[in-house]
Amino acid sequence: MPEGYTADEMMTIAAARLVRNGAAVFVGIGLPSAAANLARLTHAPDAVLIYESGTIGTRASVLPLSIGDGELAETADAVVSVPEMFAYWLQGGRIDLGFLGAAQIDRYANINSTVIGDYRQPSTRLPGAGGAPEIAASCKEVLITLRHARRAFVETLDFVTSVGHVSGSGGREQLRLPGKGPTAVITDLGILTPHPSTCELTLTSVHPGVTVDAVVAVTGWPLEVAAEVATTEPPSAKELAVLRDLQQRTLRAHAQS
Amino acid sequence: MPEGYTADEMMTIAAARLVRNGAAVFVGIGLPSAAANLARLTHAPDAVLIYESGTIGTRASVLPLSIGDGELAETADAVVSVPEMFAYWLQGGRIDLGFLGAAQIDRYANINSTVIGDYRQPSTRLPGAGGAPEIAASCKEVLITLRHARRAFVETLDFVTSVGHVSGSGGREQLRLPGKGPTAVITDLGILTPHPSTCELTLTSVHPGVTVDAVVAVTGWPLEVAAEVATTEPPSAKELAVLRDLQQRTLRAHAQS
Amino acid sequence: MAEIVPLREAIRHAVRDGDVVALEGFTHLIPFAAGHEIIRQQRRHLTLVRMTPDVIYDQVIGAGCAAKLVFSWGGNPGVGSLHRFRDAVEHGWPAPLAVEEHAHAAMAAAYVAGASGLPFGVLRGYLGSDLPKYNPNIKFIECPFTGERLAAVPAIRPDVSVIHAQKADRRGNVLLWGVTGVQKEAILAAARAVVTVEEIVDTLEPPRHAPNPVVLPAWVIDAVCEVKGGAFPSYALGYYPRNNAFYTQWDGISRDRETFGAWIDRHVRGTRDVAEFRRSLEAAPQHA
Amino acid sequence: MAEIVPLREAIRHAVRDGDVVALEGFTHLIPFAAGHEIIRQQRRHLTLVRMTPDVIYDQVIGAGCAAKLVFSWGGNPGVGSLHRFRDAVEHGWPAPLAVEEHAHAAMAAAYVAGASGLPFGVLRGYLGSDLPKYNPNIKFIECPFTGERLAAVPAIRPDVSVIHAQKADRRGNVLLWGVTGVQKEAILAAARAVVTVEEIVDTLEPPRHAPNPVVLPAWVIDAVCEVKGGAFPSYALGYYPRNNAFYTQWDGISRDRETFGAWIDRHVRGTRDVAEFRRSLEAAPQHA
Repeated sequence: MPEGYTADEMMTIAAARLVRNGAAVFVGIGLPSAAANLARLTHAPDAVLIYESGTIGTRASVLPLSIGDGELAETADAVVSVPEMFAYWLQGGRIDLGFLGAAQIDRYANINSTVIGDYRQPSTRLPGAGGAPEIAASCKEVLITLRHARRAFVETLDFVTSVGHVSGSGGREQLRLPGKGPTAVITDLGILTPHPSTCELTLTSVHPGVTVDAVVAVTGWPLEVAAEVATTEPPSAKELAVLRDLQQRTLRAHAQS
Repeated sequence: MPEGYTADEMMTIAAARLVRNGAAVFVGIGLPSAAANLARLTHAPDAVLIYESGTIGTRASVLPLSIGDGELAETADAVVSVPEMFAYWLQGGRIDLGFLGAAQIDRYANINSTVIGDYRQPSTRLPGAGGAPEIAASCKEVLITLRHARRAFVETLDFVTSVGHVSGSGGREQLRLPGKGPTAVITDLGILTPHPSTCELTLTSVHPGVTVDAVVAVTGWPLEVAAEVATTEPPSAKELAVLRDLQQRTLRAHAQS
Repeated sequence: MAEIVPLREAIRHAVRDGDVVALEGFTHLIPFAAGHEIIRQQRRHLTLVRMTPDVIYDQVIGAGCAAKLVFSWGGNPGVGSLHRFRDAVEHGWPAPLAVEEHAHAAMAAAYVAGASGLPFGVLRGYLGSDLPKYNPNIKFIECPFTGERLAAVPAIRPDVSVIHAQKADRRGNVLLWGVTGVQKEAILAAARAVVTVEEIVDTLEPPRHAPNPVVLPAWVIDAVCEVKGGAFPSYALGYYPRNNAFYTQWDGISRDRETFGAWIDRHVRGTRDVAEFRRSLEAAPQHA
Repeated sequence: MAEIVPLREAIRHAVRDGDVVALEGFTHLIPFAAGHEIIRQQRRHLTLVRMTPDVIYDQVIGAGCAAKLVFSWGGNPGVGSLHRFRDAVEHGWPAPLAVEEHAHAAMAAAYVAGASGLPFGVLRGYLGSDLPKYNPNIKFIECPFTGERLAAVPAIRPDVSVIHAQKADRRGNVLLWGVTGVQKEAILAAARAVVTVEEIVDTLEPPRHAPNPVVLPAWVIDAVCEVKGGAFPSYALGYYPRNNAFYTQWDGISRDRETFGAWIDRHVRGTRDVAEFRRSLEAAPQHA
């Protein structure tokens, strides 16, 4: 990893770049929130940030610690009830881009955020689905962010919480899922995108200083690698400055409470 | 008709008396609104007046001309959307008493407010169902008010808009309708109530100065008459004063706009 | 994303012959000015959708713009019948009007389904009513858990919905309050959305005691038009009261085909916008 | 009709052993004080319902009050796992916890169905997910118009729902604003409803820039309790911010059964109300 920025910063910045200006973005807590706000503060000033707590068009000055922080409501264009958020806004097909995280992901970008081990006798009970199955189904496009590790990038999910491309090409159409599903998986090592014909996740970009072999080594299935793997553009000075400024403001604000 | 008040005043006052204090009342425009407000201003100060426009707990100083007059919203405890009104408040089973009017009624208090004549080639196209079918179904109790006339009290409805007691005892249970249906029909001549065992409308009270024969004569089916027909208590001085005051305030207010 | 444009332009772009059009408003904020613009632009074969078609739909139907009406209560609120609607249904004048008739609860559920991206709405309704006999868009389904019989209606998804609201900001975010009816659902259910507003302001802010403020973000709206008085003769809470006299006078104007025709030619087709329409009415005795 | 009573009395009357209980709140206005009172009164065999069971449910589960959890996301928001919840699911401590697991969209639809008097809610959801394999309360139905396959879930109808709000008036009408989650639906879906509020005032009035004010009329509520700080350590918009430090500290407190037990004995069972709970925490280093 080159000096000057962390792998998490690269991951956040790579995700932020995929947020188009003007897009309505369904944002989760943590990295998605950092990426979406970074996008809003750089190239996508008109991105509409939406949190499942019901806040639409938020412009929080710091990153929220919970999905329903007070500043999200106070800086929103509109605040609606949670049932309305899921019915009229998400299911209604108004969201351009959704972010998802996961404990496990498979080669078709299906994800598990429910349990590790058997559902009825889990070795680890995870928080569960939350909004994920319907974010995965209804957003026009989905980005998945998680750190690369063999225990996360698995041959077979312990539990399918939300579907990506199901079992490959045509899988979403067969289930009549409205959105086009995950278009990229952004990790701390690189970017995987579904192959245009098979929908299998394919390594298309590695972050600066990361080798293809290093990515393959921490992927739990024989990873498809694009014929030409790009190197992710390193963070610009501006991206880094805005992101760090945002995160420092956040730390200061939350230290006070 | 004794001097000192009109048949419409008697009808309104007789309906108002059936509004219990504290009841949540689904009010329509016209006589129901006058009756419910009269009740609120006399014996039922804690009646909660609800209009299908979404206004809950209104305390309008004058009678509304439309179901969504501004004063209804401005004096309400809460204003909700129309879908919420029908889903959470009416269908949710929270309404104690609903008022309905009709163009036609039959002996089981089923009503028609849709067409006179054939549905597809009507001689008179009426406004239609509005909230009536679900008011009739979901309110714990329903009062029907209409003027007595042979063309209104008919052997067979031209169209069943909303059901009262369907085809007699057990009819509502068979349809699994939640509320107990119409408990009284208040006309300008008297009061009809469903027979406890057959559910057939039975003349149980005539207004002062009205004979049983006069009511039977303007009813389009052989009207059941109770063994003992009461005479409706005439309007009290207070009832009349409050009603007239309300109606004069209303006239003055609406003349200005 | 909302563009702020003149009403004439908004209607020209958004409303096409043969469209399914919902001009919503539940006695409050009825988009009269937009309805008049549809008449002026002579749209044809429209399917009009509205829970409470009232005087503006009576005018649009009488002016020959409509082929079908989807509705649940069609009257002149506080007055009585809609004579142009009745003439179309009873005598096919100026053209036959197909009718798809519901109850309010079903229309509300159908709009909610439309806004929610669901193909149908469910309600505890219509049991015992004759309406399902005449409307094939009322079906019954069973609850998969309890076996209860419930009514189902298809989602309403207008090609274009038009509403009137109190305010918009310069980005095109819209604010309405008071009786807000089914307007949010109508906008979210539609493929295209037009909103007329009393005024465009720098910052959206409901008044201190506004019951029930509703904000529609700019990005769910196609066109916002500043139309002062755009709900007249209905009312805009905080701006002007309902003109009850007009509703009463409409009964007389609309009873007769010729009186109606003269009225619509003079005051609607003969004017270019709300301001001219208002002046034209004021110049006429009894608004007729 | 709402009675204004002390919290202890409200919980004593409203919450019974074996009840289905929903303490709702979506990160904002979480009814912590009411949850603590349930622990103090040692309710048993509760079925807890909540979209986002968080720290308060972790405490109620760890205290042995719950037999079942109906939920869609169970975590310590912004921190990580709920260790008492995990211990109950993974190791059956202090008692086995049955789980009925949904996604948010389905829980929201189920609450809406409960508030609407419908036996089930419909959503475009769960397609491809394993959740329906393990939850028999997820079924699929066909749209009677289009044949599309949609998910159905039974209505949520708690025996008692408890929420926290900003204000009530002396008649018991309740006002909340900001992130209002699924609270209105939880109250309207329940057989009994308890609301704790920051303050009881003469006249309900949202602050000038309150987003999204929601009023619940007194006659849909059974008990209103004035509990200043009743949402601590979550937040009450306009009153106090979220105590983020507590959420972080909870991770440490709750990882270990004994640490947890000592904490709950000292700070919850050993105190009588919110004021004592707050003093007890402040007297303890690191809130532990």
